[in-house]
Amino acid sequence: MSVLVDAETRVLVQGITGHQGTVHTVQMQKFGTQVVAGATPGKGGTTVEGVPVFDSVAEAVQKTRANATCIFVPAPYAKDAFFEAADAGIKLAVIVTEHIPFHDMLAMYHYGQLRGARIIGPNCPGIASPGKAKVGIIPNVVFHPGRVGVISRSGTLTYEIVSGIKDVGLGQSTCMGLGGDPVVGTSFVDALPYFEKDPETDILVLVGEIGGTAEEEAAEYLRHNFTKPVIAYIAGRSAPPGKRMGHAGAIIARGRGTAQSKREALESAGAQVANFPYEIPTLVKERLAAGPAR
Amino acid sequence: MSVLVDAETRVLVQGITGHQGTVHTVQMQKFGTQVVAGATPGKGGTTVEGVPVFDSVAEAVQKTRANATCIFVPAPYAKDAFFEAADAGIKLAVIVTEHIPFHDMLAMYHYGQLRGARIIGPNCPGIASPGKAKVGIIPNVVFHPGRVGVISRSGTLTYEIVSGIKDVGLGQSTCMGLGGDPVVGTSFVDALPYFEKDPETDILVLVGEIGGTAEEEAAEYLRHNFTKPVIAYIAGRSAPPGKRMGHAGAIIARGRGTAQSKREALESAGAQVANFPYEIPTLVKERLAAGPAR
Amino acid sequence: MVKLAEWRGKELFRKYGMSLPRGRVVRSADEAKAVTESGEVPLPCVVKAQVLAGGRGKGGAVRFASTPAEAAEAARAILDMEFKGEKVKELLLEEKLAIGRELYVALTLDRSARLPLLMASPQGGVEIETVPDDQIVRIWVHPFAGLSGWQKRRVIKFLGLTGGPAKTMDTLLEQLWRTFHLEDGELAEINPLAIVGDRIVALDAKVIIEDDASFRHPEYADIRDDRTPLEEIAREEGIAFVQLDGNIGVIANGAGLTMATLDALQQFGGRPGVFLDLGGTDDPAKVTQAFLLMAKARPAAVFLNVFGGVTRCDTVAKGLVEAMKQVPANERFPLIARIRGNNETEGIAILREAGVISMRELEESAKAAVAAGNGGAR
Amino acid sequence: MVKLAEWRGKELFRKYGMSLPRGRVVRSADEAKAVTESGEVPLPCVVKAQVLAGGRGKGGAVRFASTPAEAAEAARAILDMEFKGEKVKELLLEEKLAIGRELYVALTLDRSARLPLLMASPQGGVEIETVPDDQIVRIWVHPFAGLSGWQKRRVIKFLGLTGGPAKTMDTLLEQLWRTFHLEDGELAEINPLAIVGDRIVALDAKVIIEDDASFRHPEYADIRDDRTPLEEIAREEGIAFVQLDGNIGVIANGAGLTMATLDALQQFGGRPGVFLDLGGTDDPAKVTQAFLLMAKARPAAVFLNVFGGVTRCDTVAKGLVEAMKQVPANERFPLIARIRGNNETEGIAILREAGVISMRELEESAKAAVAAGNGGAR
Repeated sequence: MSVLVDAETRVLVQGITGHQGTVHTVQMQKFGTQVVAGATPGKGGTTVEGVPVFDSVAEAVQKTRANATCIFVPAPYAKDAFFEAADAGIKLAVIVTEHIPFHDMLAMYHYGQLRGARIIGPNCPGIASPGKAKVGIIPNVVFHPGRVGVISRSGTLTYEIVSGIKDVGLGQSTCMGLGGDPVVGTSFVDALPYFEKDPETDILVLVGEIGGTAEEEAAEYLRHNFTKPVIAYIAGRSAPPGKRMGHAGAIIARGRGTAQSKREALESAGAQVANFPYEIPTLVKERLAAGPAR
Repeated sequence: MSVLVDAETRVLVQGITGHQGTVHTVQMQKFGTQVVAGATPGKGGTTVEGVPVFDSVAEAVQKTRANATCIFVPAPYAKDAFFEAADAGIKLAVIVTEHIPFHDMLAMYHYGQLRGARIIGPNCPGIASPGKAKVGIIPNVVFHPGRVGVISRSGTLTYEIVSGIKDVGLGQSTCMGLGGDPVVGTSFVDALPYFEKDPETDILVLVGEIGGTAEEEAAEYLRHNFTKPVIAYIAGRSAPPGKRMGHAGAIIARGRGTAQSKREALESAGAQVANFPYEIPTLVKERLAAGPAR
Repeated sequence: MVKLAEWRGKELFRKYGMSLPRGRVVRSADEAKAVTESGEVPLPCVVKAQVLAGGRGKGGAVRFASTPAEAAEAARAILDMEFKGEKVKELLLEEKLAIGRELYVALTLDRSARLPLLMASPQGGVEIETVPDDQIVRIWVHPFAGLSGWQKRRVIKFLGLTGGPAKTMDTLLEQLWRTFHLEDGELAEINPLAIVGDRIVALDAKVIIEDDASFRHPEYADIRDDRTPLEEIAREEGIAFVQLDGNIGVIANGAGLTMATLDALQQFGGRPGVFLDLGGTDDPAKVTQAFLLMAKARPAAVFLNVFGGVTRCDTVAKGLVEAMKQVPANERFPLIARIRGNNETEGIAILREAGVISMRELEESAKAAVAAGNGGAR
Repeated sequence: MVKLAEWRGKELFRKYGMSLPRGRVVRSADEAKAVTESGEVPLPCVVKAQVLAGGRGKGGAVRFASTPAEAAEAARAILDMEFKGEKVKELLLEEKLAIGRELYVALTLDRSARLPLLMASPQGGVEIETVPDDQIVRIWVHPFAGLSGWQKRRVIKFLGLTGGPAKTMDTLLEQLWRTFHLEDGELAEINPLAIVGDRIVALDAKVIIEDDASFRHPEYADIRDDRTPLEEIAREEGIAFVQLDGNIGVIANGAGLTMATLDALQQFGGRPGVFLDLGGTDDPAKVTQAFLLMAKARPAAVFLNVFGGVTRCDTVAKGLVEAMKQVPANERFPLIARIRGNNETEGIAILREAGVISMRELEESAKAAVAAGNGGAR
């Protein structure tokens, strides 16, 4: 067992005929993922890297029993691509596309709720479980099978941390990059129960960043519902106070959303918070050596 | 146990200050139902038949822990009333109001799906379980506690049948009137699983009518998933073929939707179909005498 | 059910940007001449009766004209027609287009799916009931998602469209969806939808607006449906009243009980001639009104079958007795009553006092009504 | 983030039917005189600088005029100002209204709830951050349901409105919601919203349109945000580039890694002066472009911190080497590099050949960058 993806995962790539779609199809294949289909309207009947391409997701699902999708289509068409996947019965969608308007994401998220389709992303690196499957773009080189779970709102920073875990001789159970957009399909709070339940995860690394209150909410969840040890890191403590959402945003946040408030929330919930990303692998190793109980 | 309502049901009446709302509040009370609150914007702070009235559903729920609502508000405001109830966390809404545009009902039904709120109706008599609770307008006099379940798309016809069950010395477990509108919140197929699971129901009376294909779908369900005996009746076999939905409607139906097709579907699924409504009580009695197995 | 005449349906489509033939509604031969002479409607043109029934082409209610004089002549001929019982009052004159293929497209409600259903077929211009199932594509549209790109692509592929027509079709489908969704459509059907070069043009329009949504559509208040005069009066008084072919009048409450009553009458050899659904009224005046309306339909006998739930039996009995006093002698009819339920005893007593016997059993009373109907003369 | 000037925000509100003061945008004192003389803007009037920063009233960027001459005078005075670093180019002249109460209302996104959030307060006309929490009502609007009646009633009750103003508010809230929902709003704020008799009038408008939705809004293509000239160039070239107060340049890839790098520099006493996020590029030309842009910002030293994932290390190294050749002598800077990940070995080799040493540890390299920054002169 792992989190959300496993050896039964059969990946469809929406936008497979684009540059990114093709490049990452190869990488997912090299990871050992079953990439069973691609979908690009008008390109049905062709193949990309040995993967059959269909005009529609419905056809791809019918012919290949795809059960997860990785979406690379450009932002203006991403909503439509997700609706197509959800309507075709796909229950897991990793959306790599960046710059999707959040109004579109609101519709996508809530439509996904209706259809029972989980979104990871958008603008995210995706999810990978070494030795099983990868849906997304996390570089293969950073992985080694193991028992450390990782959830993160960052991209590259996550790669570096995951890679560091491998460098200290450990490995990962599942790594999930949620994306840092204003509206994400899967938040920390949504992801945590999977890691709590996953028997292959012994310890969790949580990588947050400033903005929003997702880390504060994660801390609440950790406090009450999570039994495994957690090592956390928050990027952005030197950034000037974000005014992205203007005055109205300030009333939503009411003092939360800073690196400081996130750090305090996580620490008070029992997580160990690193000062620098490069400290994380060592902290994980030490914590594991100290025994399983939190 | 009964179906959807029981002694724990705490009813809110939306539109309690209107004539119908007030009349049926009294009837529900006489039935033994806990009518805990009413809601009418602008009438907060008053009482109707001893029931406190609130300006908003949220306030009513907060102050009285109402967990079901009976909606009497006029059609143009019914959608809004249901959204208010669903947003306030109410999970069961009986909508008595008639003439709600089906486009509104589409939005209501799917919003209910999102919020986990079940709608019975609209334009329906509601649901009642003798000795426990009634949400709706089915006349109290027709009931007697017992073990016959009833689901129906009709109103008055149902009262007559339910009354007849009492007249032959039997009683009802739960009676649910679904309404005959083009879009209903709860269809036969939605309702059947509750009766299958209900240990207080020994036999089911199903009252259908021409139009739509709800009875044909119910027959499919009965065939595969229902173990209790069923006595059915279909009203409207003398009606001229309905052209309500025009040509496009005809292609949806493709020969289904007539009294004949419904009757055949139900019979082939093992239900006994009465020729006249007045035969039903006797058929029920005979069937019960024949033993529990279907 | 507000059925819109072709030109009204097309106006609605135009509101949402749909491409349509150039045309004009006229109400006389002179007008037909004028609009073709002025070039407002280009020649050659089509002259079409604006009636709700189908089969206009075969029935001579659609004609062609190449000159203003021919247009006037065609208009005169059609305006003189009574088409399937409907007097032709309006004509639509439209440019005649060089049609390539003819398609079918429609949006309606799928009750079972609880979703709007988009249907399309490459076989347009014929009755859609005659088209094989595999020649019709079906797309269920979620109201929260709207018509998605993939759904439009699927329709376009099914219809075999590419290039210019494919693009136009994408737009048209969106317009059709918006018409249906935003205008409370019960049906929005285009048959035929014609390919004219790169354009796609709605040659006909069948739009039905949901009656229950009429509070949002005062613009259709002037539309009289295909109701009889008595049905029209009933509608204005808020009574469900339908005329059929037989001679027995039926008064019941609730659609299900009304249908069950009609079923029983027919079973025992009777022919229901008019039925009237009292619904859930508890106002005796409304019952009186309904009875007087029924009298106007001149039934051979009337069968009253009421179960008192929301409606109380004594309310119905009082209204009925009052009505019987008001019915003129020449409109009187034998009355068979069956009232049960709430305040049954009081109701029966009131009727008995007025000389009407209420029977308890449906079979017995239905048979009595059939006998009365057969015995009575119209 | 497309921040709309007050008058643009108000135009958007007007599109959705909102009631607004009569007004006119002018760009000169003469124009101000003309529009008040002609009565297009009734007197007395308000003359307001169309700048994005807040605090215009206190800062003298809002003035009143009772005659055309005064309007011209006020216009001249404000057009001469530079308000919080922004040159005033446009003025909004509006009728001065007899204001009753001042309210606050805004729609924005609640990221946690993943729902639009409507906020309103009876305490308008002040900075909303200073208003106590219990004086603000919060309503989460589901995009599939829209703004429901109960939600509007709740806001209206909270604001203490009744009668005419309550009715007007109901309409206004719907208009505000439609503006936010249909125009890709990130923020739609009215502060103050004034009660003027039975009317409710938006005296100010703060509307932010989501940048990511700009493909749907070509109408805002001309809007330059409050970016520095270099930031503007970066934007045009599609590079995330932000100028800060310090002197160390940072080039990294990905927002998280960029932030972690800035954090490390600050931790070790450095002051980041500009940062540039390469994102997920794998085009060496784009890397070159980014470096040349960084050179233009004249940093005392540059810290390159890249993890090769989607971006390959050799791509970055090649682009960097090419850029170093092109940087003019007077724009050169000390470079501290840390590249890891995909094709790390090749990348390090390319850099070494060009004389740049890549360090492995973040701590060590950050400290080196801080030292170089402190040592180097601007």
